[in-house]
Amino acid sequence: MDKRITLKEAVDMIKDGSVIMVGGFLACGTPDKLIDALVSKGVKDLTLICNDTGTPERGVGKLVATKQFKTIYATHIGTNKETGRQMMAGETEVHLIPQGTMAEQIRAAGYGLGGFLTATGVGTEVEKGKQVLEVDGKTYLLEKPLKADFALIYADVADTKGNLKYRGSTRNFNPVMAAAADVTIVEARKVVPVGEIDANDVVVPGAFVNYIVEEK
Amino acid sequence: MDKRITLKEAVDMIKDGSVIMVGGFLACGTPDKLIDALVSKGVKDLTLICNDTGTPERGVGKLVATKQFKTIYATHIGTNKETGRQMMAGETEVHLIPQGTMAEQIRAAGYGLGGFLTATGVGTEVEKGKQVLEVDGKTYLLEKPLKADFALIYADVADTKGNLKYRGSTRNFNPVMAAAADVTIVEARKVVPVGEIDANDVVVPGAFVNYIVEEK
Amino acid sequence: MMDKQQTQEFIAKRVAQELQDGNVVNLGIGLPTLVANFVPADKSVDFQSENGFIGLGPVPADGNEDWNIVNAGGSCVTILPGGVFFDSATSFGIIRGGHVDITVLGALQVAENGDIANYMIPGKMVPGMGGAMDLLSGAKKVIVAMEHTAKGNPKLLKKCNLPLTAVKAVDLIITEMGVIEVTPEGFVLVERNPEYTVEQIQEATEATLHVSPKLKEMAV
Amino acid sequence: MMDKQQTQEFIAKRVAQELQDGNVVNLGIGLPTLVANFVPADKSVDFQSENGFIGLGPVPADGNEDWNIVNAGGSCVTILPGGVFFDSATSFGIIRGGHVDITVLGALQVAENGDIANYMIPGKMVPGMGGAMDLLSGAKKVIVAMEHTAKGNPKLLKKCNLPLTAVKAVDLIITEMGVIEVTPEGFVLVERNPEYTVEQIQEATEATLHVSPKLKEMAV
Repeated sequence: MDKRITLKEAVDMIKDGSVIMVGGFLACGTPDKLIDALVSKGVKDLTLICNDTGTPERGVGKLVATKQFKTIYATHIGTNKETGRQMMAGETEVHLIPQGTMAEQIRAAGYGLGGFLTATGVGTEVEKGKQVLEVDGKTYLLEKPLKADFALIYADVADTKGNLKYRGSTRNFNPVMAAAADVTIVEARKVVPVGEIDANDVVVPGAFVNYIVEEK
Repeated sequence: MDKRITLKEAVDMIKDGSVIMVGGFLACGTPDKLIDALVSKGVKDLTLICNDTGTPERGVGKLVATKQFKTIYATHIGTNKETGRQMMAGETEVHLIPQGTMAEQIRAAGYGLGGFLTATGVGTEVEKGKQVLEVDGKTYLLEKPLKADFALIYADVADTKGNLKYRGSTRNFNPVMAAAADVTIVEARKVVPVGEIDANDVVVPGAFVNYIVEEK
Repeated sequence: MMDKQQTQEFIAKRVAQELQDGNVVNLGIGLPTLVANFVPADKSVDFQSENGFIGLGPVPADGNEDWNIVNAGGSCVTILPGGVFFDSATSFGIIRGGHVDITVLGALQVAENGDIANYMIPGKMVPGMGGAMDLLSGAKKVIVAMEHTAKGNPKLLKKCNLPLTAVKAVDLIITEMGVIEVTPEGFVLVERNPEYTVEQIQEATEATLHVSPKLKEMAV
Repeated sequence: MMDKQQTQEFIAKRVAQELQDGNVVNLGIGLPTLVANFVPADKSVDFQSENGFIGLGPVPADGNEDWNIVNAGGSCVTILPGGVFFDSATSFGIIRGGHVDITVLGALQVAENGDIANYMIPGKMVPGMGGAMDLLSGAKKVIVAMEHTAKGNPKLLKKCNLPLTAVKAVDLIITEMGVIEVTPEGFVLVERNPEYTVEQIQEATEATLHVSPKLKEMAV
């Protein structure tokens, strides 16, 4: 089963109002071609789930610049002043989440858990509106899964079944996002035939991946 | 920092009453030399956390045969009739846990989570004594972390810092257990110098590993 | 009349028809394992082994065993090109997260609301549930593949009386007598083995069998 | 009097003395990053970068940048032999699970019970907490490395008045004036920069400074 599609086929699926999660950490490991195509398409009112909003010129920051997000879930927006401006001006709804909590929320969605207990954020603003549980004498917040319609992720190498490998720190949120969306689209630097990636070295199983767009 | 120790140094740490988690699935990916050394040492009243109890001749089953366990947490004991006999006779306390729940409980302990919500076991005997939570209209069990004094795990290749790689289905519970014990001891088929394992291909970071015993 | 082996193969062949191109499938031990032998040639199906891989291949030839590659029953198997090994937390993330399209399991009892009992008989030695509870709660579609009765005693019941493995989990039941969908209205017979009348199948079933207006004959 | 850069290096050098052989250490952005330059030669310390690796190495020479290897600030770095890359869930598992021995961060305010505020000033643009909350709640030992005051205004307080990043999280505070342990009794001054008297340090501190009977002079 060859999961390759064109860049156009990929972005055609994403509509106004879609919830997208995008891999990458300060634009390292972001699927740049998919972002550029979304900018060109001009799709709007998107909800973004991403570690950060890149910079105004890099990564998902380009979609911030064009005001294509209605809502943003991120851990840190300090590298993109435009996100902060939109937030302060009430143009975009921004939810800030501790980084480890966000990673785990995305994993919970992909791995079929109803939530998890973490001590991160206890006694802080993060606690607001959340269920606080005491278990064996320790206080935790109940954090819920975070899922999306589309996961737009990056990989260094993919085989045509969608088994993925990474290089360097491009990995970050990509592997957890792979499992957490209804439709997962991978932008791969390189696509190889099935069997070329050693089964012992695969980082993301193809079972999580729906489509592959090859960078060219 | 070279984490290699001798087999004797490894088992010397484990005392009567210790809680040990042991990697392996039906004795595939079990640290056999460590098990054999524990049999020889005759340490007793151990608590075991393991997917299964192997067979009477293989894996942790050898320690069942010598009655070294007081308590066993497992997902399946059907391949070792002696475990069942000890359970029915009240000689050993056996707790049966769904396999996915056990894997996640061990991960939660290693990854600093206070617990997680799963639908697995809702409405069954597994629910007994557990907190049942409804989140966004769905019913879940709150499952708590499962940790140990010692994790005795297997790896195919280790570097001297404890970075680990696996081959085939020997991986199973080993990676999650690596993080979930006060002291983690790896039995590695082969130990290589630092730098020989590609940083992109490490399965278990050496940060989880305290000691390495090389199979010879 | 089919003998035991023929019956099991008949059921396994019919289950195989449910597999779709691109599906990730987990097969239980016993009868369900046979399903792998009957995958239609035009379909690419990936089998998952819950002890840690996708891409389960055939049993190796004598002398070619690699004891680092075993299935969830502990037997030597192989992995196909495009397969992937992972740890148990990932394996059950795949299962619990709905990334397994179909799981095929046997059962001791199935109730008309989809409850299933398949791991424990009180008073007998309890082997443990292994991965069955996670598979039942996580897989997108649950198919029970089993003989219709236990020596003539119904296994399709109004209510299970053995300890449950999962609540309202079963979607489809395939036996040597027919194919039964589990719906909000209860059991619906959608296919009938022509060797049996609807009345005979109902007689072998404790709960009411609603007969689908589109009832077909089983063909394997 | 030290200038700003000398002050920061003085603090970083003193923090480096806290690192033990074999430690896994996470350094925050800014002053804490400098600590990596002063690791004692006889100690092997592994630095973690929360965006996904252990084994953080020096900044590459001009022209040798690999943009697939960046630190949590987005700058090009290198990875040392024996390093390992992982995803964000694993990275924060390492952090939350207590596998990071020491985290070094800056702060806006620290209270005598260990509360810390370091990510948000109401009314100003909020950059977000990034990984700080997880590091504070997960690392085995939390060291705050910062200048003792903000332009003369105390940062070591009875109680924080900015929104907290974590509750009762700080173990040790290292400033250009001294080294302060956070204990159940409050702040305990354990080392003093000989350039300052105890009275001067107390004056720059809102909360009461208990002076350790074993008070030493800071030596870097």
